[in-house]
Amino acid sequence: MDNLIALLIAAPLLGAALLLCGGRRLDGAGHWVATVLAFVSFLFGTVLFADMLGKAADDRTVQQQLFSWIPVEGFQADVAFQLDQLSMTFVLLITGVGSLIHLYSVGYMEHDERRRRFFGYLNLFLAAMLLLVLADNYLLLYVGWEGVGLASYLLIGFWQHKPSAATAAKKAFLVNRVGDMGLSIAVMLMFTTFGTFAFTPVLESTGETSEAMLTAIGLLLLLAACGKSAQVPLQSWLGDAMEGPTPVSALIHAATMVTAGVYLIVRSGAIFNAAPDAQLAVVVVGAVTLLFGAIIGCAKDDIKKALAGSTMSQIGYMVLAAGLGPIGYAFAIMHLVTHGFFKAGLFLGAGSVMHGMNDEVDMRKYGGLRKYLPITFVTFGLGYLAIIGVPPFSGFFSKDKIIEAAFAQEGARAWIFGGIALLGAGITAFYMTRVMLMTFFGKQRWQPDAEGEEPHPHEAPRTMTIPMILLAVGSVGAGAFFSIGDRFVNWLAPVTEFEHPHPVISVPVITASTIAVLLVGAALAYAMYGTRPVPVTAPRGSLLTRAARRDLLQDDFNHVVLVRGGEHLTRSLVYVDHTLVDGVVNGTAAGFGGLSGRLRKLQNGYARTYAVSMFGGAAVLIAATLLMRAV
Amino acid sequence: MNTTLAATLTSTGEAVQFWILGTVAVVGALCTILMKKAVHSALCLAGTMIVLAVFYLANGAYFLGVVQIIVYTGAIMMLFLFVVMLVGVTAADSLKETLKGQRWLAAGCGLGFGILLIAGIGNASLSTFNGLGAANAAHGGNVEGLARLLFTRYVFAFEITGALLITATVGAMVLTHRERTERARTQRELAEQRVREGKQLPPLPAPGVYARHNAVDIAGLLPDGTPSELTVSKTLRERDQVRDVSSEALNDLKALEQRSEERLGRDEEAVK
Amino acid sequence: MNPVNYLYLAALLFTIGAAGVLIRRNAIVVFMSVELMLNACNLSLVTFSRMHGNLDGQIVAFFTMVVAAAEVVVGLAIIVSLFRSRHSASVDDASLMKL
Amino acid sequence: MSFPLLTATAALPAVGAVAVAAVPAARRTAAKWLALLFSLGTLALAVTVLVRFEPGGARYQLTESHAWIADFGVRYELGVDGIGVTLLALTALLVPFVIAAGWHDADPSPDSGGEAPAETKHYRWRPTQGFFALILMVEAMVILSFEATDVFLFYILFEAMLIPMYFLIGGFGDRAHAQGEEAAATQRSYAAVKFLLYNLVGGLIMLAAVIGLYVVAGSFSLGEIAAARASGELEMATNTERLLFLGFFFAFAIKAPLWPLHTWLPNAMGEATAPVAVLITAVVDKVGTFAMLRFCLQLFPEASKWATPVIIVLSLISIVYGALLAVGQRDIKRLIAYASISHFGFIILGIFAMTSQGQSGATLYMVNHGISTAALMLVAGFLISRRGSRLIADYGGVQKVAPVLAGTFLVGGLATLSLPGLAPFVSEFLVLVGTFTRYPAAGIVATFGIVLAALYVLVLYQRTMTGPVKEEVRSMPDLRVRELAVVAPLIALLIFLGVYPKPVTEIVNPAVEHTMSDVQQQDPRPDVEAAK
Repeated sequence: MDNLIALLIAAPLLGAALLLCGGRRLDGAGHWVATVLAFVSFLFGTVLFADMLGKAADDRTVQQQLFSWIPVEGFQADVAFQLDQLSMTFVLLITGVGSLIHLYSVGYMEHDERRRRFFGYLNLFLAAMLLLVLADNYLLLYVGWEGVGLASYLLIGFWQHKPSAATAAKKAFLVNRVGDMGLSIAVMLMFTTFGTFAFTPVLESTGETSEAMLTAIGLLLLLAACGKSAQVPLQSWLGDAMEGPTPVSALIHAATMVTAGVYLIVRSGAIFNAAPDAQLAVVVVGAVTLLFGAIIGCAKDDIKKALAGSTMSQIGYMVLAAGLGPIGYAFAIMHLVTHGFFKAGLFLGAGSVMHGMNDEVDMRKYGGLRKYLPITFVTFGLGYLAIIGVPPFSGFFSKDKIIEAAFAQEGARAWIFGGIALLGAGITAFYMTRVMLMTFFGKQRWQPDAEGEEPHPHEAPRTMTIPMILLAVGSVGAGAFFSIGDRFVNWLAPVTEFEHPHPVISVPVITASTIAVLLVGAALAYAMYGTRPVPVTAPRGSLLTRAARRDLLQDDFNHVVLVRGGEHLTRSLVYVDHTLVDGVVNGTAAGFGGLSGRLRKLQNGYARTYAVSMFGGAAVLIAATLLMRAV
Repeated sequence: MNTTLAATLTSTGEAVQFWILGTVAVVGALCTILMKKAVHSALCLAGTMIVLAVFYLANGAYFLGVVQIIVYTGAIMMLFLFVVMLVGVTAADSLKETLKGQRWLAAGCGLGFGILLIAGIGNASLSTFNGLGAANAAHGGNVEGLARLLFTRYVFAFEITGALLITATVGAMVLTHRERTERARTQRELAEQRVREGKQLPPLPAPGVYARHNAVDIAGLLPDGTPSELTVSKTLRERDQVRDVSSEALNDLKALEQRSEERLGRDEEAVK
Repeated sequence: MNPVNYLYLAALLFTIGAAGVLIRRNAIVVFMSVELMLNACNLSLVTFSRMHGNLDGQIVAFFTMVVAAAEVVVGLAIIVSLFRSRHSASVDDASLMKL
Repeated sequence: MSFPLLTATAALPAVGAVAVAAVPAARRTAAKWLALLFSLGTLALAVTVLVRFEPGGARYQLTESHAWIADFGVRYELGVDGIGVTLLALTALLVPFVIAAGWHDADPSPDSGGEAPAETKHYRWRPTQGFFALILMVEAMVILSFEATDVFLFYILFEAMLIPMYFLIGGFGDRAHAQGEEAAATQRSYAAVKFLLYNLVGGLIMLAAVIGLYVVAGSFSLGEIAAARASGELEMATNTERLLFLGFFFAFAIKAPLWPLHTWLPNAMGEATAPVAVLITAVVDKVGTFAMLRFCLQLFPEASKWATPVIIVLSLISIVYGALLAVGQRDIKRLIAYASISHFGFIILGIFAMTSQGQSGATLYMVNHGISTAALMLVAGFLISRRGSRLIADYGGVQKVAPVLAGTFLVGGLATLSLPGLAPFVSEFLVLVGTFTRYPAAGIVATFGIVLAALYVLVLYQRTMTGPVKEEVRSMPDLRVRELAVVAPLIALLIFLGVYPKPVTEIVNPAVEHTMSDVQQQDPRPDVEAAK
């Protein structure tokens, strides 16, 4: 049974290897190979899950030691896996949603000539992501961590002929690398502190080192999480990442990869528990991103970018929850899973809309699509209800718990973070309603595309609709299923620890105010977009709107400070290298050259002159010999 | 070394011989480097070498003395003379120095060198000498002694010098031999070439005019009395050894015309 | 007289030869000067041979002669071909070996 | 006496060089195959060495020792330790790829498309034979220098390998140049001369140090001197040791190259053909870092420790500076050259961090850098040979027309930026960890290198391979079979060593332990244990 863990990863890895090295022969069947292998992996996952359920709650962790990876004196890195309830949750999410999105992509990418490669990358992503969540040490996790980064890079830049896609891919990888730097330094710190970086020994011996050290490790892990999960200040790549094909956005940039940061924080819970300062930092980052993403989501006209802002914001919720400690870990993961369902569903819906609208992404050119895309409308609508947290859809359960937990703190913190979480819920309702209204309701504002072709909206093929329907089912029922009897919390408790939150105000009040806030948000959006016609070209908007359209000026900041600054730095360094460093070298050479140029004049070509110097030299030698003898 | 053989002085006869012939050798050497004509230098050098041969004999190196005369004076110097002939025996060098400061440098180097050498010899303690009597006698004579050494201890060096001589011979042949790199052209081809190049087609005019000036170094005169370069061989032209008699000839012509005019004038007067 | 005088004579001849090499331009005369120097060396070798009472010096002198013979052959050949191509036997004319 | 395996390994390519040089001018193809055959034979011998080598056995194995210059105590002494045998194997491994990649680089006609037309003319000049003979010559010398345990013998090889390299750079340079062939020739000879002179200066100073060492120690034998030092029989005055150390280190730092002695590398790598550039950075330069490990640390442990802070700073500068300059390059090959400078910074950092992880990592890094740079540079060379330009700006959208080429280029690039799962990651992380345990600040600065590495690799990839297809590259053919056969094994190796580096670390570890005991250093213990 243990060996299944390795097979879980091996199946998609095999697929990736086959498809990427297989050549054109696999063009015809490649996508089915990949999809089947993804499902096989899911199957292994469910088998393992069933096996795990059969064991006692405390005894569910399974370890598998594959081989010794880097054996060096005093340094042991193994390829070893650890499957516990937390990993299991992720495995099911990744392989489940992943398989569905594979299926969806079969339809979505039907006309792309490089489809085989696309599926190769998707399989590669699955393998890397599974490695990330199954690793039993931080270094192996790091491999998966960068592996998903690579897959993300390849998939964002899949349409490489578009310069914007290539740039977005590069940006994603680079920003992630900054975060990875944090992870790698964190691993090094663990090694110097604990002499190991395997989860169990590190997390069990947190008590043996100072709080300052743990805070440092925690902050570095947070940096890593910020990079991968698009949290402020490393969030800028996620919006651009929407250049990738939509299934990619659904799988990687909504449901799975971007939640890796949350996984990392929850997995390292023991470290954060012992480092309150780091925890506070996590909460702050989560809260800021929550608002940041939501505000961006309100301003974007590109349906995918609006959803990306929403993703950022929802992950902000998760990070916020993860920062709250044992009261929040389980809810963070629960929101992560429900978010995985509804956000993947929303993205697939968006993909379906784009599929029908000649790849148009501007919502201002949609409108009134509910009649033409009924299935998409229904599934998207269910996802919408879930994300804004309408009871009894799944988002309600998970988000409400996070808001409760945010209120369960000491002093002013409770009000600040609780308030932000509450406000976020309202903004979520606003921008999601906006998306909904602009896309499916109102008048048809369709425009011919670049080639002058009028869009003919049509429902997507069955390979695309089935995953959407299945995900919609998840978005409807998952929350309730998890929350009844605290199923999810109890399931995770052995791994993550759990304490019941005790909010400063009573739970029903919080729930009621959450519902109230979201109703206000939705109503506001209806007032703005449902009652008035939507202009096809965006109005200039307020200062905040304009800033939000530009990702709250973060890109501009990056551009001015990092890109321009970096360009100036490299250019001046190239100059310095050429003139100064190389100049010294060449100057020395030129000095010798000049000297020999003078000495060269002695070589006048006359043999007799040479003879004179020869005799002179001989004379000097004799004189020297005589002198030496005389002395 | 057997100290009983050591001596400090040579015989008086040898001393006399040394001072006389030594002077000759030095003078010969000086003449070698100071004579304007190479052939004189060669002869002076030969003289110096003969003197040296005598000194070898005096020093007990009988074999070398003979070899010096046969090989050096006899063969090598003759080779020099051959080359001098090839280059031009009459050519005299200018002894004027052309390189700036070369003479002073040479003088300085030479003097310094000589003084240092002599100082070095003077510095060494060489008051006694052994003489070659025992060494020569050991194997029954100088030649036998040399032969024994040459064919035992120095046999490898000896063989290598053999190889060197062969190499030198081949080298000299290679250096002086000019390989014909293309087929010799036939007369027809040469003729065609001349026509193509528009050169003088008929035989060149003969040198000399009139019976009294038919030597090869005298250019033939054109009808107007000027000399024609074509009539003299190229070698002579390049050596500037053409004797120009045109003025003489022109004067003769003028005198002839004068004379005939006088005679004709007289005739005219006679007619009147 | 002490045989050391032969050595002085050899030194003198050698110096004269050296001076000849330095001041004369005619390659043949330069070459003769070199020969003079070689002969001077031979004289000193023979003298040393006598002073030390063994024949090795003479052997070396003998080899010097052989090598000198070889050298003369090649050297003169060079002079001849140089003269053929340049119509001059002056060592100063062959001054192309410079930058 | 047993079979002199080490001598044979070095002698085979040398014999090959002579044999290849002797192939008649018209039979160029035969010369190429002969060269390939000899290099494969050398690889087979190197594998034999690897098999015969026992990781847990004596420090130097397969030793050979013969008197050479008896008057100075110079001996022909060979022996390999774990580090030497690894690098020997790397060299023997890479040269066949270099030869196969440079298959058409020395063809007489500039157009290296397919097989050149049949020879009708009798060439007296034989560039093809010369090219491959020189490559084999370099291989022979490099292999022997990895084996030499006599300082003098090593010095001679260290210098002698410059000569064939000089001709390889100057005589067979890259024909691609913006200002035409003539400008290329000027640049090329400049680069070759700079390479030669720069390295000769280093060699000269090393020679002084070698002589000084002999004066002090009375021997050239590494084993003898090291043993004498370890047992305390040979005392060196502090200043003497430091001066000697600096003399050796200076030469190695030029060869390696370490900032600020690096400027010859971009020129040399830029102007040489891609295979030769690989030979420079992946094979010849490794002698420098190898020598630091073997000679500097072993002969002058105290001075090494004394110089460590400065060297650490210099290597950090190399890492960051090389990477930043790589970002600023417009020429593909110079970019890779600056990336190599950054990587050499990591290697030197690992060596002088004086921890087991650092030194194992550095050794592993030498191997991995060799393979990854070879992969990247050779693909870049294939790319350049297609378009005839080295400027990044002249490319665009290549992945659309030549997807396999672009894919292999990307893998090479990802290896260069140390993506986990590929071999360089393992070594880079080991170096970082090894440095971090002793010098945390240095470890953190070095970590910036990995972000910058991502920047220059991805910028390069983006500008050349993605975007709209440029008109000039539209008819660019994808990788040919020969080219794929060169690149595919390298990539397979990168993946294998990234997932399972144990075969190499097993060989390297004992050697590193020896070196650590030479410098009398122990790994810092984890805080948690130290507290107990």
